[in-house]
Amino acid sequence: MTTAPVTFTVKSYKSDLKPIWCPGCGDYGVLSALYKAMANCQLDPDKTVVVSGIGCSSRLPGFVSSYGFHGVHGRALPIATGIKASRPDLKVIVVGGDGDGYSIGGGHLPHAARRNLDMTYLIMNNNTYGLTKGQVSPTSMLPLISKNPKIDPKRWRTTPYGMVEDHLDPLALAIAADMSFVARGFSYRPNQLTEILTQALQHKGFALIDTFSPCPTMNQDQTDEFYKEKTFDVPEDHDPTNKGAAFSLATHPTGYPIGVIYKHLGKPSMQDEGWVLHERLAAEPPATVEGLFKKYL
Amino acid sequence: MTTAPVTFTVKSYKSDLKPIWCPGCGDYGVLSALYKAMANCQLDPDKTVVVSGIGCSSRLPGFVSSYGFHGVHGRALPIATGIKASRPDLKVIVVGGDGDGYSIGGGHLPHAARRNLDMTYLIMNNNTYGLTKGQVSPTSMLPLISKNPKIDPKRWRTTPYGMVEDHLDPLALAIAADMSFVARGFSYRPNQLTEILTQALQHKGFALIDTFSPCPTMNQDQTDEFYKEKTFDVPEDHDPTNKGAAFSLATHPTGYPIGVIYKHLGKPSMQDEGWVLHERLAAEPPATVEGLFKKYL
Amino acid sequence: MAVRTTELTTDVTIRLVGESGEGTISLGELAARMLTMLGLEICTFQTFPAEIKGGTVMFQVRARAGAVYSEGDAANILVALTEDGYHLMGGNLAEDGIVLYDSDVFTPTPAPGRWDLGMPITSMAKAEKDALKAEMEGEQVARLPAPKNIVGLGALLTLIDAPLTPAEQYITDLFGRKGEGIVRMNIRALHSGANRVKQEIGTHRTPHIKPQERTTPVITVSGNQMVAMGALAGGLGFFGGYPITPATEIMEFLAKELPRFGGDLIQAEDEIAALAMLCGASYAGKKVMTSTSGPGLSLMVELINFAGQAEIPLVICDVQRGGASTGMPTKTSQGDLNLAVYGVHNESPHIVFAASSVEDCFWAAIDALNLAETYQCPVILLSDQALATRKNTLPTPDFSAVKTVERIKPAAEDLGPNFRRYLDTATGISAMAIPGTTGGAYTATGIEHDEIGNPGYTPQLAKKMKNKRFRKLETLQKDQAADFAHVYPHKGEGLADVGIIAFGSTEGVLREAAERAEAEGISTAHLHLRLLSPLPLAQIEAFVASCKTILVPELNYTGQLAGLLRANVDIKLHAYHKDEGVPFVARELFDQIRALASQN
Amino acid sequence: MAVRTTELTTDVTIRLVGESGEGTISLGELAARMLTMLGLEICTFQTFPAEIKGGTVMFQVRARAGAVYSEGDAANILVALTEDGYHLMGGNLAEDGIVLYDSDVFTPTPAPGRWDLGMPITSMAKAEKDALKAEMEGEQVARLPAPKNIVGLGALLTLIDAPLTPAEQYITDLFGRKGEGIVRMNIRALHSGANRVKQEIGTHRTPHIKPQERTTPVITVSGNQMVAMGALAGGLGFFGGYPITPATEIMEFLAKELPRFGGDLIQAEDEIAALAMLCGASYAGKKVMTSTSGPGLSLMVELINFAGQAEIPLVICDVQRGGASTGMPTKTSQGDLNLAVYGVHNESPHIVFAASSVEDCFWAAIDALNLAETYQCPVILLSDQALATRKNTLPTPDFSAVKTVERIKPAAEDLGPNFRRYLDTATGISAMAIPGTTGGAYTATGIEHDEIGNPGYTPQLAKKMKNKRFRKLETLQKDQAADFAHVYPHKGEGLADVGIIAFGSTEGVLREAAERAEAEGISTAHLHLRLLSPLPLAQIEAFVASCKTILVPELNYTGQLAGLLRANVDIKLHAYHKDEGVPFVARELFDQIRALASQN
Ligand SMILES: Cc1ncc(C[n+]2csc(CCOP(=O)(O)OP(=O)(O)O)c2C)c(N)n1
Ligand SMILES: Cc1ncc(C[n+]2csc(CCOP(=O)(O)OP(=O)(O)O)c2C)c(N)n1
Ligand code: SF4
Ligand code: SF4
Ligand SMILES: [Mg+2]
Ligand SMILES: [Mg+2]
Repeated sequence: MTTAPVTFTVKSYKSDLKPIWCPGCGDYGVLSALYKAMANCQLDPDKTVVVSGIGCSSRLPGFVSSYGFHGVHGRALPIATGIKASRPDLKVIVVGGDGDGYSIGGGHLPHAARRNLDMTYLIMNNNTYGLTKGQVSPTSMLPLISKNPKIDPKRWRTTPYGMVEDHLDPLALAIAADMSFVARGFSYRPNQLTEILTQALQHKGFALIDTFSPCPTMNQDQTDEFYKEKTFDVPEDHDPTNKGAAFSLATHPTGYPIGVIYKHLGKPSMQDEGWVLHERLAAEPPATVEGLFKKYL
Repeated sequence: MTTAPVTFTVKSYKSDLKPIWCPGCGDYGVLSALYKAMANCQLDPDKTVVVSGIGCSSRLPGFVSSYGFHGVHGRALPIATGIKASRPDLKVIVVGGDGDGYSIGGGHLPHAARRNLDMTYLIMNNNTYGLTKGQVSPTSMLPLISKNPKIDPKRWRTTPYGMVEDHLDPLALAIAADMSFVARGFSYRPNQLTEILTQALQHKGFALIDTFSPCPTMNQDQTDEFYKEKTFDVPEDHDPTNKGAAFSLATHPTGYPIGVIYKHLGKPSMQDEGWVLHERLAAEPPATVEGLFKKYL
Repeated sequence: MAVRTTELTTDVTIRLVGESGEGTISLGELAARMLTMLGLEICTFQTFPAEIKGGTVMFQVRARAGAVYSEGDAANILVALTEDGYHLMGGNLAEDGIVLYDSDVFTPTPAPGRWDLGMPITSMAKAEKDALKAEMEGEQVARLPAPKNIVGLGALLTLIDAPLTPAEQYITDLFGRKGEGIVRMNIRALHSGANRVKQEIGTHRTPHIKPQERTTPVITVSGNQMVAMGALAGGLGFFGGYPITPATEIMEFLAKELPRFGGDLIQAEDEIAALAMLCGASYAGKKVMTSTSGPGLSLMVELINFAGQAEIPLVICDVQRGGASTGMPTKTSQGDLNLAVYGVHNESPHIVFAASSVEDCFWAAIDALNLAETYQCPVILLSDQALATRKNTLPTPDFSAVKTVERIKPAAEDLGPNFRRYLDTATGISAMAIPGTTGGAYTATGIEHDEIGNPGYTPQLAKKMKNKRFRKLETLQKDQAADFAHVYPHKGEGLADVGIIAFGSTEGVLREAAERAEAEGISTAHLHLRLLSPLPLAQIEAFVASCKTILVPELNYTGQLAGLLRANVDIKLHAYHKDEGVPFVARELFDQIRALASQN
Repeated sequence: MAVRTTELTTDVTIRLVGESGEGTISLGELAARMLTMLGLEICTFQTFPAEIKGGTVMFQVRARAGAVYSEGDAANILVALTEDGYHLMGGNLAEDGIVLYDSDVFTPTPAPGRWDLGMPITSMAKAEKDALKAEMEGEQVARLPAPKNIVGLGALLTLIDAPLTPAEQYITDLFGRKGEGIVRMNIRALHSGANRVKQEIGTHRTPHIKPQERTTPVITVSGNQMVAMGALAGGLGFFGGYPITPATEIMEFLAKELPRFGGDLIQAEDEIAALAMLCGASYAGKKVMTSTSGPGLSLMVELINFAGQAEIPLVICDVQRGGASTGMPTKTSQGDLNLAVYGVHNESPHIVFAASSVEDCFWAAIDALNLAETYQCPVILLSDQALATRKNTLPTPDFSAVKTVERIKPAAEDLGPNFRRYLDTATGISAMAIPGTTGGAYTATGIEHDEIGNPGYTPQLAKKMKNKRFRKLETLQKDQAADFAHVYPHKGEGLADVGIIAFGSTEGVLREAAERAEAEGISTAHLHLRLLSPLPLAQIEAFVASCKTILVPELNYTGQLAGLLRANVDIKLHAYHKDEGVPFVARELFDQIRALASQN
């Protein structure tokens, strides 16, 4: 953690807009952990941009007093990429839901991993579509242990006869895409979440934090009790830099690990390369359009 | 392999349209392996649909005398999903390029895995955008061993100062998405490719075959020699049903395995569930719209 | 007790405002149900907050003894459960309107002419709940919400002098399986609301509609439900969709019902995938549909164009919502017309159709599926938030009138190795082989192609095949356009003083405005377009020729229908358009008609 | 040897056809280069097959002593290297045209008036290569392609009676670093082609343009190159894109050059991501651009609308191509106008602009970036395949005329916790804080919002904020529209016989047709629109009033500009449109003008 003098407190990050989430929504816990992690890192709100897509969780930027960008459904990552790639001096935090990030926006994830820009992507995973009132999401889960949908399939509003699609595993996908920091949080463990977010904000490269954030209004299956029961702490001896071990942990057959799962330290970042390039080119005589035209004489 | 009487031969699958690929293009080898695998499986051309996106490789459906669907860039998978989900009696083969399948269309992959419909997805991976004349693709590779782009970065037409993004690893992503059959082929090993494709066509569930298919016109780095040198056969003792082992093999640090990497046998398919549902509902009295309206009286 | 004056009326509008999730909508729905049981025809309207929880909701129900065209305008009775709601949606009351407010929550500033009837609804409901708690202990009772909506219902019914018996019966049915205690509490709540009104009523004038005798039973349905049921009646075989307000209900309805009809439904990973699935399933021989709203329609543009070029039948029901981009997802608008008509790069043929009423949603869905099959191209069916959530009492549709079109299959002699899927015919329409058909194999493609489907780029081929595809729209204009341009002629001789051309959900409110104009001596004709692209040009021209002046009212910012008409027809017109998230009311349209007529 | 007749001309059109990848294009480019070195002005046109390899390519170069408006029409000389090419693109020759064909490959059927000059180009080239092989052994020589293009060049230059010395010099420079032997082989090939023509020429009439003296140096550039250079001159800071024919070249050019100017470029995973990146980078304070073609523009629709609603400046250069969907990717069209203008759900303001010539591509890119900054909204800049690949000789632009607009930053006193990013001003334009600005923090959003940016959905707010956003377009119409509607007035008094309204790449060929009409006594005015949305209404109305009749020619199927004009202006017009993948030729436009004039 940073040891710089404390200029910003949690209060520095609270905006005037009051969150409009339902009572009991997990996103409240995530928001307050985020405030704390930002304070821990002493992020300057005027140099921070919080980017989101569309969904209950994606309303978050409005509740932070930094710069914010509330985009369209599923495009938070490429928007953030444009910000960070062109303004490396800014701190960029991306937030959103599981539908936003893993369904409509899922195609952008591996490419964010490839670019490995310094960004923190915090997914509030409630295993459903909250804002549109309870449809199945790619992470909507069957009761753990049996993944066979024949056994007590969950009946979502678009799957009244039970789910017929397997759920996807964001952590395994993130590791396979070689994201350089992969973690899972849980909004009902605020201190741990704060700690994970603090680490992620300090990580150099792209960090994904899939966070269980219960939706009591639309998802009565994956309640806070469910998560409390099914999650476990990442074991002390887990080596997050071991990709194989990380993959096994992420695909644990009987529970969901909470903590930092995978780290690829020193993974090259598009940004490093970009800057090296800018430095290299800065040494050349300044380019002008007049000069360019000479080639076409 | 099937032991049914031979009705269809390789000739049964050749259409009148002559392939328009460059001399030496790897896609010729893929096409002829596909013809052979189709004959091995005695697929009825009138009950088979070959679906593609846009790219050099995506011109393939026109060269097969079955039903074909040449869609738009990146959408071959959901198109095929519509065909197979609504007409399970048809054999559906999906083909295309690395740009088509892993870049613009990459978001559809995990969801195809979740649905696990009986389909074969054959990607002709030439590590570049062939049709648009040689831009970087998500699988464009740096010289193996060092993934650090600082070392001899490949200069594509859109990366004249060298690549600044890591390449992605389709096999690892496929395993993480839990596709039920994951393999890699190489167009310069036609017999092996035919064998892999035959297995894939016979697999129950969704099968991905990433196939190295050199593009001598646009990619002079990943030539047939390059692949010949860097690829190795999947070891005899590899157990494709072991997910961890499959993941390690897929992420092998010094070479590219060719063969069947991962199998999730018995993974439930949306289709099974769908049919169970149809059977179940078929037992109920036939539904009519008149009947439906009674609810709203 | 003083004697009340019930004003016998044929038309009453009740508006309810409150906090989302606090029973306002359920009170509205109950009231609507009761009015229907009294033999009245109803039309409802609701707006939701786009907030997840909280925010003001509004539910309006209008009841008439006879056909009801719109959700009404100035409310006769406003039920205000929150102060915010009262301020936000409490305007526009009838001159002698009644405000029934929850006096536990706030007190409105009195206004002349209006009767403000305060009632401590919250405490009255709580009292009933406490009474039940006293009777029967337990978790179940403690967690029950206090029956505010039932107290309100009792009060409302009494205000309009309606009997309570049907409500008692309904409550018994509704809560029956929750136990006798709960039924008892609710019936007591009903009477407590009713009695309170009886006490307060004094000499106040209140509206009263005479219950009607129904000869045929009616259904009470919304636009979204009717689209879904029309799709089933039209032979839907596959639905792929992605949730989006206010269209999700269509998908949710069909998720349940379509499998019972042998069809399949997939919730796709996004709208692009949804439309791609439709392309695949349609190619494979199914009738296909998706439902979406503006942002989703935007994402579908590339594949709409593909389907036009590759000649693949499909239907997209676009339930328009308010605002550009994410805008105002729970509000209404007719703003997607331009995108529906012009939203393809270069040009491939497709059809734009609009449903004009809740009843028409059923027929429009059938027509859309039939048009897609007949002309082998995408059909965009426009609905909107107001229409989608509007509930009307209606007679059950006449099923004998349902006609479905089946896919044109190739003749046996045309099949074979050189089957010409894209044969250049006189109508532009060519037979489409379904996979599985021996000798019908062809490759569907979005590349320019010859009759067989093989790629080709000569100017000659480009011209020939584009003519072929667009000729289908000419065939449509010739063969069917007249059926899709509904004219309400003016009464009397000669030219109409004012001719109205419009589309979509404004039909009812325009009928109302037009009838009022007729009643005031302004002869008013009305052309309501169901087919918007290609336009029924001959019908429009004939209509224009029959009117002195033309008014084009629509719910969007720039006047999209007006522009479309001007681009295609030699026409002078007066455009009236606005886009503020709410429907037109009859009065403002009547004002427009009157103003125009006075300029003649 | 008989005596040749060289016909002194000021205008020659040479067309080359052959198999893709066999040197046809390089021969054309060499010929164009030589003509430029002779002081002539040139304009080129090429069409590619959409096949990967193989298929017919065509390269046409027109040279004039003086400004050249279009790539020409009937060719004076056709160089045919393949029979397929000859049949596909060999039509439309000048009456006394010359066909120079490779007699190793085929022999055309003679046609009256035409001189068919057969030359065994393949064997002549092979002979030169063999000669070199005999001189110097080795792999390197064996793998060399035979210099067919240089043999052809020698022949061509001799046909038009041009000196060989510049070509010799050029060959020496070009092949110098490949070694002396290769230079020798090519120079011999040049002379072998030249000598063969000299032998055959007899008394045939051949065209000859007198070399011109150049006072200022010219550049030879294509439309795509000029867009890219204009973007750099306009201050581009970030480019995100995805490859697509025929726009890729802009991205490839900028991938190389933009970093030298301190900017960044990312090849995105698709067009949606590309535009999303632009939104982010623009919000972060950069001037941003992407380039695409129809299918990519289609995918961008949702985010164009978002940027209009959230008021984010950005530029999309849409290089239009032939056909709907994948269509005819290597052919030209002006078919995306409708999508550019109308392609958003509901309505948010954006600007559509079109470049009219290779030279204008430079200025249009600058204008587009400036308009985006000034009005804080998306600008779609239309180009097309013909314009993008067209090469013109041009003077170097006058850099002192380049003006760039910078982002409007908030005044210090407006910053603070309640900074009103979306302040409702008289012009509609409000200051935009860039992240990093203390007290400027706000949330950009596509939801309807108040001046601060907080969500809100009341009808009042919706109206106010929509008015604010659209008011910017009114400001543009008032302040700048006149600059973007270029009028070429007719010569003489009174009304023009024919007025032409058009946009985009047809400007040159229309100038040519109009001048021809003027020459034949038909007075012709021409309004060329660079700004297409919002339309410069006042300017169009004034122009229409100055003409007897209006012709609207465009390269699309339904007449999109004609529709746009009719939707917005009270106008009677004659639409002339077709969409077959190829540009207009001057003759057909002249015919249209003449036909219209004769109806006056
Ligand atoms: C293109 C598009 N499609 C659909 C929607 C409708 N929509 C809004 S939020 C949402 C999903 C919400 O789920 P999630 O991302 O998990 O967020 P949550 O509400 O659960 O936090 C959808 C489908 C939209 N706004 N835009
Ligand atoms: C929406 C869209 N964007 C871009 C293109 C242009 N395009 C055609 S093929 C292609 C990529 C080709 O690469 P790949 O998929 O790897 O196929 P290959 O040609 O290498 O076989 C691109 C970008 C397009 N047709 N549509
Ligand atoms: S619907 Fe669910 S996710 Fe949305 S605010 Fe309510 S509890 Fe939270
Ligand atoms: S460009 Fe490459 S991928 Fe395309 S046909 Fe040629 S060799 Fe094959
Ligand atoms: Mg969610
Ligand atoms: Mg490729």
